Amino acid sequence: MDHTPRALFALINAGMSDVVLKSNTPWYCVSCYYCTVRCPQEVHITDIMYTLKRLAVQKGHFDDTNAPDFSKTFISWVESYGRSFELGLMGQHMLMHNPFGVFKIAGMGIGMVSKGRMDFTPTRIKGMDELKAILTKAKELEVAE
Amino acid sequence: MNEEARIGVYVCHCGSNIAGIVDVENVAKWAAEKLGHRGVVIARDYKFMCSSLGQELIEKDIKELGLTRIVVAACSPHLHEKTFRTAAERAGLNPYLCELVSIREQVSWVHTDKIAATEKAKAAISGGVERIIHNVPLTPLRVPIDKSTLIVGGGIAGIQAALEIADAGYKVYLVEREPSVGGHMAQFDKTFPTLDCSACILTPKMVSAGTHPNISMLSWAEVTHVDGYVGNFTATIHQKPRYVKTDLCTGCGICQEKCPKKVIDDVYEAGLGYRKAIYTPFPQAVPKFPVLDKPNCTYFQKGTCKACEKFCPTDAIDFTQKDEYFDVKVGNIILATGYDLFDARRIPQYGFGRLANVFSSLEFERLSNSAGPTGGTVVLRDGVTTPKTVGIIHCVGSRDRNYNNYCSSICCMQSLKFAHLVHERTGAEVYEFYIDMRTPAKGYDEFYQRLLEEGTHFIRGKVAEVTDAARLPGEEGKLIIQVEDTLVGKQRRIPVDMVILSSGLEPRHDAKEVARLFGISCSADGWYIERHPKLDPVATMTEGVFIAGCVQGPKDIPASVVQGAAAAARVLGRIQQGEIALEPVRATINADNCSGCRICNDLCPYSAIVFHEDKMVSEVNPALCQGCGTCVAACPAGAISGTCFSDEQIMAQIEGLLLLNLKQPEAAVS
Amino acid sequence: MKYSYFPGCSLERNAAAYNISSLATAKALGMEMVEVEDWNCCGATEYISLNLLASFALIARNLAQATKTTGVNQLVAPCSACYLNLRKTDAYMQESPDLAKKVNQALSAGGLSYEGGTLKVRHLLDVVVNDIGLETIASKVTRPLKGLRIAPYYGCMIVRPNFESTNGDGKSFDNTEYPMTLDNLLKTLGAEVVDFPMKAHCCGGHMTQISEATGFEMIRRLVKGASDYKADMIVTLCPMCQLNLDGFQAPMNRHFKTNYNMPVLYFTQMLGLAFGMDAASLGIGQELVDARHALAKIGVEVPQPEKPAAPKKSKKDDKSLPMPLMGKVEE
Amino acid sequence: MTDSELFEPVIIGFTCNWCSYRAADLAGTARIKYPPNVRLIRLMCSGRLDPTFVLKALSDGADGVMITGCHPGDCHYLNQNYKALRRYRLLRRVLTQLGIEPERVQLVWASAAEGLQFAEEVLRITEEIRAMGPLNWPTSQNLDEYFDGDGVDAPEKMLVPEEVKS
Repeated sequence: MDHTPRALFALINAGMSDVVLKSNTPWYCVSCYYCTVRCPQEVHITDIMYTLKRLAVQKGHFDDTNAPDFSKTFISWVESYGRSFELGLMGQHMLMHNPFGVFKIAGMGIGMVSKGRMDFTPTRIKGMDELKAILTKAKELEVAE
Repeated sequence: MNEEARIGVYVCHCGSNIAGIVDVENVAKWAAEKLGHRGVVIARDYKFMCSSLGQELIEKDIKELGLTRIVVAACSPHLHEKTFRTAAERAGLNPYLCELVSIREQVSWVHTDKIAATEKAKAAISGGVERIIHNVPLTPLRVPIDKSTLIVGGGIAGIQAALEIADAGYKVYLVEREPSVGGHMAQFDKTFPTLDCSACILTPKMVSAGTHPNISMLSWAEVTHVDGYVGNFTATIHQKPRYVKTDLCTGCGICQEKCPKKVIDDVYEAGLGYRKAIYTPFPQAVPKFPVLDKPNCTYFQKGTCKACEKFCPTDAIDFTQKDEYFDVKVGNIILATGYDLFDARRIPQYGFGRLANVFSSLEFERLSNSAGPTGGTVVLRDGVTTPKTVGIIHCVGSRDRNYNNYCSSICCMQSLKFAHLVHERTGAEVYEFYIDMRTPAKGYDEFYQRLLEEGTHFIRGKVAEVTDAARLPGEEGKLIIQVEDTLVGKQRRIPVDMVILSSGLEPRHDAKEVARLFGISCSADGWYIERHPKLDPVATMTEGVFIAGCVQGPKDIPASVVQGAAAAARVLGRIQQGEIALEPVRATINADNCSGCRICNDLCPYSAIVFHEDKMVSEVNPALCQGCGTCVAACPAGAISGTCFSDEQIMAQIEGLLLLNLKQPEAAVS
Repeated sequence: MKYSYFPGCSLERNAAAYNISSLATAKALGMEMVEVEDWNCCGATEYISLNLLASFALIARNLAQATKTTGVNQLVAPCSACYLNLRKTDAYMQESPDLAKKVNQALSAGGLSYEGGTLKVRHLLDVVVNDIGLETIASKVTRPLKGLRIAPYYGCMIVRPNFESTNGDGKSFDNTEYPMTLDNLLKTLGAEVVDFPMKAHCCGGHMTQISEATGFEMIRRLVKGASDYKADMIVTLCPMCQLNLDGFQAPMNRHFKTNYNMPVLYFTQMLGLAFGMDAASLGIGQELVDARHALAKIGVEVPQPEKPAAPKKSKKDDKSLPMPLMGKVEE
Repeated sequence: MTDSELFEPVIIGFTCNWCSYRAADLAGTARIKYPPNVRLIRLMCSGRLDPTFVLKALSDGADGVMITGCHPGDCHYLNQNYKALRRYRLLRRVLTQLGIEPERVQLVWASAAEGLQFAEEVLRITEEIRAMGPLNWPTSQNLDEYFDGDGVDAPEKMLVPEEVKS
């Protein structure tokens, strides 16, 4: 983690937005929301981290593509099937970023498959066309902002 | 309408406070032009109306132009109504023929649109002019001041106030709900920054208060009801039964020794020590008489025991004592009821109540007190182990919108004191976790520097949590303080043996009910509101009720003493005057119009309205009437009128505010 | 009682055991679960990382589907991430009319609409403990979990954050720092419950995929914590937590060269066992860390291992100071 | 812009000397902003409020009335605000019978510490009354005589319903 959230906000106040958007800090956020409930000033820190991630992707400002790519891969499965697909997600992401990691967790993968906890085919929802229309419309509205 | 009314209108700039938003010159010009037919003969604007030059301007106009009514458009009447009424009086005008119209608090400070603000100021002045036409000359009511004073709360602020007044020769009733006076200060061992012994400086004051011929010390007692008004309060006092005859008890302490029932003392010992079911909270207690704690007494609960009675050498134990209620008559009241400590269990991540070696600040005060449960030895909760590392966490429950948003003001210095005591008594490494270090008083920052030199570690950052879950080597068996060191910009984990939480101060849990009892208000945080935050910090909006010490807001011992003395000075001033002028806001009944329906009789909360059976009319007793006006609004015959707030005045003000009487009548006819 | 049921993607596959045990125990407790028709993924923490409005629209489609297809206003999610996302979208739509307007513009492209506050989004644990009640649950226990030491693990998203919507909908149903609902439930089932200080800490979420070292470290802390507290097993209520702590326990062990063996089961599986149900019918056996040894303790007449008796202190020698009095905490 | 956005309502506010008037003072000291549409009258207590004051204000051109007092249980005169509450309820019924939306008259509790809340309530009530539009109270006075064009400044124009102005 490059900066603590407090340092990140100080950088924002200091106008150093480039440093902020290049920081890997938001990508290390696991959305546990501890900061949000503990902040003595009631700052919605988790939501701000999401915002910083979106801005960084928009501006192409991040050094390590690992985390953004994971989100992108996840989203592409959701946008094609309406549901997430763990095996596809993990396989695709690992091949891209950590091909040797596959061996590290191969045992786990086999275990998951043999216990019936992983499948080779994704499920597609029935209302896929409607979902696509909804998401397209939402993205249009977001750009319009 | 009063035909002779010659009205002067004065519009204040208040520097740029009003003039920055309201076009005051335009307003004055407008008033002279448009309200001339309503009796306005002069309208002026001036930089600072409240200055002596501004006041002289009004006085001169009254004399030279023969003004009979004055309307000043300036700040809130709560600030300067008195100033201008006094000025009017100096010029020979009855003060109640002068009214203040607020165009600062209600206009310039709350609006941003200059045109709208200027128009609203005009409406307000028009309302004031219409209203003042109906004002009548009044004389303030003069009431004698009872020379006795009631002081509620026997902590250091209350004791100081009591001694000041009693030394000046006047009677004081000092009511304390615990068995002894002394308050929180009696729990401390050392006081910052000089580290003088708390008991050594407090005890003489407690003894003086306890033996003073002018002080009636009513401990183990509470005020349950207050009637009356400034100069003439009647307070009902509930004396809880001690089950000890104070005329016979010598305070020898044998009963405490023989009592078989041990109870955790969650008041004086902050839950860290024990007392007996019959007890004086501490050896220097004043008064010296013990109190029998009925819910914990074996005799009261099971019917047998009476060990105290058996062993009492003077037969002072009396199991038959009952609650007593009696009234005292006083002229003034000082509330010095103090604070409660923030309950750190509300922040579960700090582990208080769950992790044994997390202590509250009051617990540590007792732990370090030579008269405390360990004789002043600083040890862990097991009672024997000396800590090698201690973490002190600042701002627990303070400066945090999830709990209390305010700074509790004493915790930085208190924490520094703790660090010094820990270091002195155990040689342990001490870590202070602070957000900002606040040491703004005489000798305070020097104390901070002394602690820096003593080798205390200061870590700037709000502690995330205290846990006993070890993550790294060296953490096993320790309490780990997880914190972001904001000066380093990194997360740190500091393993310690003991954690002290510097909990903030909170209003008493029953502060709201007490405020209601005495007719005063609490701020949003729950502290009592002073009449003016800078210039009148010990008076309240209720005449005759003063506040001192932490009840007004968090403060340390020197500041509490200052307020106790200040409140006493205010009361003594009142007593010296002998009588006080009260605003003549009263209701009166016109007997000719009264139909005798008696609707008003039951509406009055002060029973100020009496019904004369012989004449079948009601009458208001002006000494009891407080001027709320509820009866005026209720009278179906319109027989009741209220001075200062008559129907005519209010109806006219409504017309004025709605700008109904702007044009000359002859113009309207044409 | 009838509830609208949102299983979520995890419960379809990797957490199928959670799904079948949830449905089985719900049935035993007299809860009728009506599954939301044709629900879609809630987007987890990923969708909102790249798209703001679309992520709310994605989630709101589920809220709209639930309203349309189940006719019940209590929407229950067993997955903490789904629960948080559904709850957050509902709360934000109530709080911000502007967001509600835009989300509905998007929904209308799919012929749907949703008004914030229509549904009450609940977590399965909340419903089981607070609607059904511990008394009813206790009355159904036929195989008390006696002798089993359990570390209750809540994770993050079931209690945090604490939204402030106008009707108080967003308010967390338990303390955000030190929740007790699962502790109390497991105690009711007869288990010995560890006062687990890390119970609401994070399992790392997707970190195993993004930064292996970080992800494994977060898993290690929790497994080590439960092990240090001598727990026989961890019981959780979130499929992500279960996947991380159970599925990734072996890779984590390899990474740190440790040898932890801490079974991780769902609270619904423990409920089912306590109700006397068959282990297989609750999906037990699908976990990767073997739970058989721990489960052998239940229902078998094995006396609890005696704790080494503390040397008896006479009252006189006891110098210990009392703990703070535990009265009611004034919030 | 719609009519309701153009319309600037005039609201008369009755305040209690001990709580809400001080809340207004506090809003001022704290520089909290609120719309300039409300004009305040100070009473000693909400119990002093004669319902005819409200009718007078409405008949004289106010579009709404805001009655404020101490919170229940906090009355400076022990319990007179409860009497105000009772009168307020009765008054709302009378208004309904007169064909006036009872929402034009609102009762709000505000303690001396609630400057922010006071400002928020003024904003809320102003917007609600703005949405209701002008109150066209049949007036006994011939308004044309008072507002016949010249010499009348902005505030008066602001007050007069559109049809009277034209």
